[in-house]
Amino acid sequence: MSVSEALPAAVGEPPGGDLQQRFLHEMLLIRRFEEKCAEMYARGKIHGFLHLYTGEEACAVGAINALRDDDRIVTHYRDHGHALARGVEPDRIMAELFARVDGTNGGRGGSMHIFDAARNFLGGYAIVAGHMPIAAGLGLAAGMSGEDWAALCIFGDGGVGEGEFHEALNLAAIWKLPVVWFCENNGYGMGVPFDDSLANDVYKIAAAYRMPSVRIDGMDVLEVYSATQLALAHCREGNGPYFIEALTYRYRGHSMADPELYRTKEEVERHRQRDAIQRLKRSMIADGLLDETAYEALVARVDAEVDDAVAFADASPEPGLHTLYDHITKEDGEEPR
Amino acid sequence: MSVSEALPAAVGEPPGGDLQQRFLHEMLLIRRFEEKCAEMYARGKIHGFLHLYTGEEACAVGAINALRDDDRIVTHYRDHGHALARGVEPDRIMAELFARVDGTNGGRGGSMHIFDAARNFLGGYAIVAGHMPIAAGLGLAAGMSGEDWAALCIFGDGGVGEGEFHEALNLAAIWKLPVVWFCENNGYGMGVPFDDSLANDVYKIAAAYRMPSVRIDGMDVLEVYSATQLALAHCREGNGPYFIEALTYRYRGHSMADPELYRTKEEVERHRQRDAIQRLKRSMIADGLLDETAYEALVARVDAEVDDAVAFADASPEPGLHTLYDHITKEDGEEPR
Amino acid sequence: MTEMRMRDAIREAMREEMLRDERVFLMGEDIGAYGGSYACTRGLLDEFGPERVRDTPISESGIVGAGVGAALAGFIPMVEIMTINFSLVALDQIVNNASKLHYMSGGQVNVPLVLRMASGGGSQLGATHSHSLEGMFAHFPGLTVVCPAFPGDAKGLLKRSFREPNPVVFIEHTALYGLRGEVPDDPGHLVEFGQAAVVRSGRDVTLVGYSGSVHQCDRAAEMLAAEHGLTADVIDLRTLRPLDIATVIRSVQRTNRAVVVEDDWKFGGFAGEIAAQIMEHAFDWLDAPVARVCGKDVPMPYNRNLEYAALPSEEDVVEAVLAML
Amino acid sequence: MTEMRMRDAIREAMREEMLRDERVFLMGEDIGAYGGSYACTRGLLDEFGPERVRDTPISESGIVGAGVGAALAGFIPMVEIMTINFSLVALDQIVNNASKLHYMSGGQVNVPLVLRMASGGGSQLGATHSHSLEGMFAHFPGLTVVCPAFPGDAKGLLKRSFREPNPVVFIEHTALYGLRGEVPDDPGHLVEFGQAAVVRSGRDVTLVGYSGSVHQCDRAAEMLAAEHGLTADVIDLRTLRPLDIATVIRSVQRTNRAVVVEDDWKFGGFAGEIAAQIMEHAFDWLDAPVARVCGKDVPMPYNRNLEYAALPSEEDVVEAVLAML
Ligand SMILES: Cc1ncc(C[n+]2csc(CCOP(=O)(O)OP(=O)(O)O)c2C)c(N)n1
Ligand SMILES: Cc1ncc(C[n+]2csc(CCOP(=O)(O)OP(=O)(O)O)c2C)c(N)n1
Ligand SMILES: [Mg+2]
Ligand SMILES: [Mg+2]
Repeated sequence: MSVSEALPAAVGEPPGGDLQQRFLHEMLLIRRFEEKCAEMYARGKIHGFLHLYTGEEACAVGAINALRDDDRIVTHYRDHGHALARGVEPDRIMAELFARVDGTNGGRGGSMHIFDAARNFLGGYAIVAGHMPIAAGLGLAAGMSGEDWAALCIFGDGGVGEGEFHEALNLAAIWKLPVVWFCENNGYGMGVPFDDSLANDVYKIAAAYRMPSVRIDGMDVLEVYSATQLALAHCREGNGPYFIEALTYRYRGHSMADPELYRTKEEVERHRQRDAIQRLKRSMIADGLLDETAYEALVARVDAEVDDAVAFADASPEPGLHTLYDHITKEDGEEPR
Repeated sequence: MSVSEALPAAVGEPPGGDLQQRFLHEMLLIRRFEEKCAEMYARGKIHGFLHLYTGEEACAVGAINALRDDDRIVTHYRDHGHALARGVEPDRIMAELFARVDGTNGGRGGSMHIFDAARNFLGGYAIVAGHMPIAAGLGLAAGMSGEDWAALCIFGDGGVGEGEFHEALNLAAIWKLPVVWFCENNGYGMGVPFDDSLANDVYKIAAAYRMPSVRIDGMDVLEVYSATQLALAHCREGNGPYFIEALTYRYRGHSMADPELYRTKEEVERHRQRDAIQRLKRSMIADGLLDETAYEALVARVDAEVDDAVAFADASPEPGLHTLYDHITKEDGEEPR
Repeated sequence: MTEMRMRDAIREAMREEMLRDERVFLMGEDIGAYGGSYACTRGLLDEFGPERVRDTPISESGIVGAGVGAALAGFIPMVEIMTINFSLVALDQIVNNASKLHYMSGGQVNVPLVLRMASGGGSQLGATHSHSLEGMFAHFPGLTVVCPAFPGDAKGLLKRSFREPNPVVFIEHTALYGLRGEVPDDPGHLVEFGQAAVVRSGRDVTLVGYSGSVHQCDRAAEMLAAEHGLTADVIDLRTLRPLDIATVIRSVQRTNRAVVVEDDWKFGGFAGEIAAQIMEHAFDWLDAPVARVCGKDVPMPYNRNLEYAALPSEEDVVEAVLAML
Repeated sequence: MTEMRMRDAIREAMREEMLRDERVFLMGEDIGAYGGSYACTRGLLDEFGPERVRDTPISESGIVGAGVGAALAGFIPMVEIMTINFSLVALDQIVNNASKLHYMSGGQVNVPLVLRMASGGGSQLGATHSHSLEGMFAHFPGLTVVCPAFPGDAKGLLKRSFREPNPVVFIEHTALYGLRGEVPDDPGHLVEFGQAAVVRSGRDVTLVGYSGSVHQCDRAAEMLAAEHGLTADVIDLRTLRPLDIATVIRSVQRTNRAVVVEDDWKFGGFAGEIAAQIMEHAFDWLDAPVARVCGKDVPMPYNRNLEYAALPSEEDVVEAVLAML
């Protein structure tokens, strides 16, 4: 089975100007949304664990834009970017982070568990690799339903250490399930460098299950998009799963609690030089698809969207105590005797 | 990392005549011991789950004879053969199967959990692949103790489907632990053919963890012995783990309860033609190391050993009820208040 | 009514549900060609084919999670975990995914997943293969936990489980697979959750059990009647979550005494929950503390005598009753 | 005596044990360079090096099993499971290997393994990251389960855990890591298992807790005294297995009333065990049924108000006490 580091971009169809505008918009939205989240966390508006996605925007935007509406997505707890790229309203995501009734999950889920079933965004999961078997099950359902939708499973490099990675990839491979395994390799599982925790390159381990497995530049949204298109085509044709390892980097700490003792400011700076947004901006300007004023206008528009989201969230009420037992097994539950 | 189907025999030292005599003796002992177990089970002397090893004798005898006394062994529930090859007295194994005080585990463990700590035989385990992380920990201890003993971990092809397989192999690989992973691929996990449950050949999946990984003929005791010697040398030199997939076959059902609906008598017959004992017998006769009379004498001697084991087991008393709470956290425990 | 064995009633329930609703499918280790390690699925592969009766690798966490995923996509999977002992490697999927997704998502998604598993000791399978963990599962909100004691209930409860929009853990006692009993033929026959059954009525004591222990209670009741002239209410809980404590309380308010019986270890076990609730709801009616007759506090020994001593027996139940008079 | 925070007392205990016995080593996710996700191991990597303070991949089942293996070979490993929520993926290793090998082997092998994990809700971490499963672990024979409430006990109990020949599950409440308290300097100071502590003495009611709930009991006792003129015994169990029920019983025989408090879900939880044992051993002394003030029967919600409502509070304890007078 093919294990390659070659850019598969050639094969997928290259994204045109409108699509690039859209990528730029979404990446910026994620960037500013996440920075606003950090601010809201500091202001005590957001609580619990908060894992920000800045630096990794190209992965979510490139991969998720390649999907059809009927494709299913499951991802990990670093999920705001994925939800935004899927088109979930910033308002409802921010409201969820504020734990309000208008949040995607009515304030019950929080940052790590954004769900939007109507968009087949089937959740952020916080047990590392715990959602990978679920993705296999979604692929199984696709096959049994006779439809040609696929499941996109996004997870981190740290998740590769878990047994669920192995079980899920093996199931997908032996049953030829339409699952795109998308590993966001940002170099660390919390503070542990991924090469201290894995015996081999992620995409090479995946290739052992006899599925096509590629390593791509996760800081290049166009490459991510094309690679995912290619993977989806493979799945829809009934050829089974496809594995993508996207090399990326997170600019902020693992979560808001991370003292970042394990890496240097210089290292972070080095990676910021590869910034996916600046990269796309440059190439769009070079291709005459963008100019500085248009870019500034876009930034302003995105900031407005984010401010609106905060305002929306702030205006939304908290769930009432009488709803405590709702949605456990009954929709309006009451305290068991 | 080398993935090969080449016989590594060349590299290990070829077993001489005495050793071959010993292999023949031990394989015969296992064969007759197991057949006696089936008889004793039918007679109601042995209860619970009983998984017999007939057909696979060359794996236990070849691999375990390559070990030093200070090497540690963990294996699965199909463990009588491994214990016998390690030199655990047939008497004490049979007594354990009879659930008597003179059994290896004092009648508490049973067929699936033979332990003989004095021989570094650290147990049979009945949760599929559940002992694989233990083997990694033994390897870790070897390294930390600065000694050059290694751990031999024996498991079945079905175990490769479990997440523990992945986690344990990965730990062994990244920490360069002296563990010989020995997969007894007898073609089935209960009734499921291994190629229906695995995405790739076992030894190829193992090679993805960047450890040497070979597939050998598990019906050839000399090849198993040499391959294991080679693997141990690799471990003792500090090169980390080594993986061996031995192709073998079990003659009887998975356990005494198996209706064997999933395979034909013909298939079993075909494999009996590859019988490891007959094979060694033929080659020893060809090499002038054995003749029919000597062989018959050996069989008689083995049968006597097995009959003695039954007599010993029968004569041993059952554990007293007052010992029910022993060995939980205290050696002579009593019922908690 | 047809008399059949527990395992056949279970198979019938799955068959009928598969015939009724094409979204229902089965997966598990050796449920196909092998026929299921306790023969509960024998014949179903031939009838429904390998897509709907799917043999899986030995990957409990993987297949339970796959069941959750298929359920999220609108199917109604039954995942068989060969025995409850192996549910421990899949517990995270059951607890952190199956039981919580409906709540966590704010009610957006359902997980109509049925998990069947065989439970219980008494067959000399040793320490790792003799667990009774019904109570452990009952502890987790979001799960429904079913533990039938009779073939008829097994069929009605299992069919009901396939209609539940969220996960059901359906636990079968290995010692009961061969038990014969009357089973309703009507494919519409369902047994509702949270309804205990009074399998025998008496005046002097209330014996509470589920799954295998119901039969110990019943035999104990016979011994009490025959040898001591005492009559007992015997209550079969049928489901642990939801728990029908009301039926237990009504009985205790008449008998003023209760013994709770389960195979599982007493310490930290589910019998403690039942005892505590009886105290909470019927304190003034109790003439004696609620007694618990449970498994002894040891990993299950292989030796038959030790194992027998480690498990609750009808004699133990009788003794407990006599001790409280 | 030195005043220090819980997390520092825990670190000191590990440091002293590593200095005392070279067989002791630590492994876990991010316990090295990161310093531990709750900073309990900060600095130890520098002091002892990467062999004895080993960062691991995210493989809980693998590292717990590896701890069992190293223990079988004569080492005394401490495996940190970052939080109790992740113990579910390793539960099979804890239950089917660590807790049983000594017994299964007929006493041939020991498993001197210390498993540390952080537990508890109250930080808005949501449904999968807010478990309190102390009681689940206490259910399994072969394990020792430790749940300290104060820094001094944490140090003495953790040091004692490293001397235990078989596995200890040492559970720390995340809300207590910052708690300051007096800690004995003597490196020989150990706290024995199975000895509850009476942290406050009174006459009217016995409040029983462990870990975080001890502090709710204590605050409730203050409110009872200040606002209702009632005095309470407050008992800190310190270890759930072995359980020092005798101390609880002695207290209840004086106060005739008891409230058991724990964060975990009430239904099928450990409070039921304590309540049942109080009934069994002190039935004739009880003026009212033992009350349980526990977590509500819901997956933990993210919203702060809902989470607060889902967890037991000192107000709930006071209410329960007043309700039984
Ligand atoms: C089973 C489990 N173990 C440990 C954790 C704690 N934890 C949360 S995120 C994380 C690191 C995951 O790293 P990676 O998969 O690379 O994702 P990233 O955070 O880098 O995006 C860990 C160890 C967890 N949530 N689940
Ligand atoms: C975790 C777990 N799942 C399922 C089982 C039931 N089981 C016992 S043996 C076995 C088959 C194992 O096959 P393999 O590993 O190939 O070993 P073999 O029996 O062929 O020697 C199964 C499924 C178990 N013991 N543990
Ligand atoms: Mg990462
Ligand atoms: Mg096999």
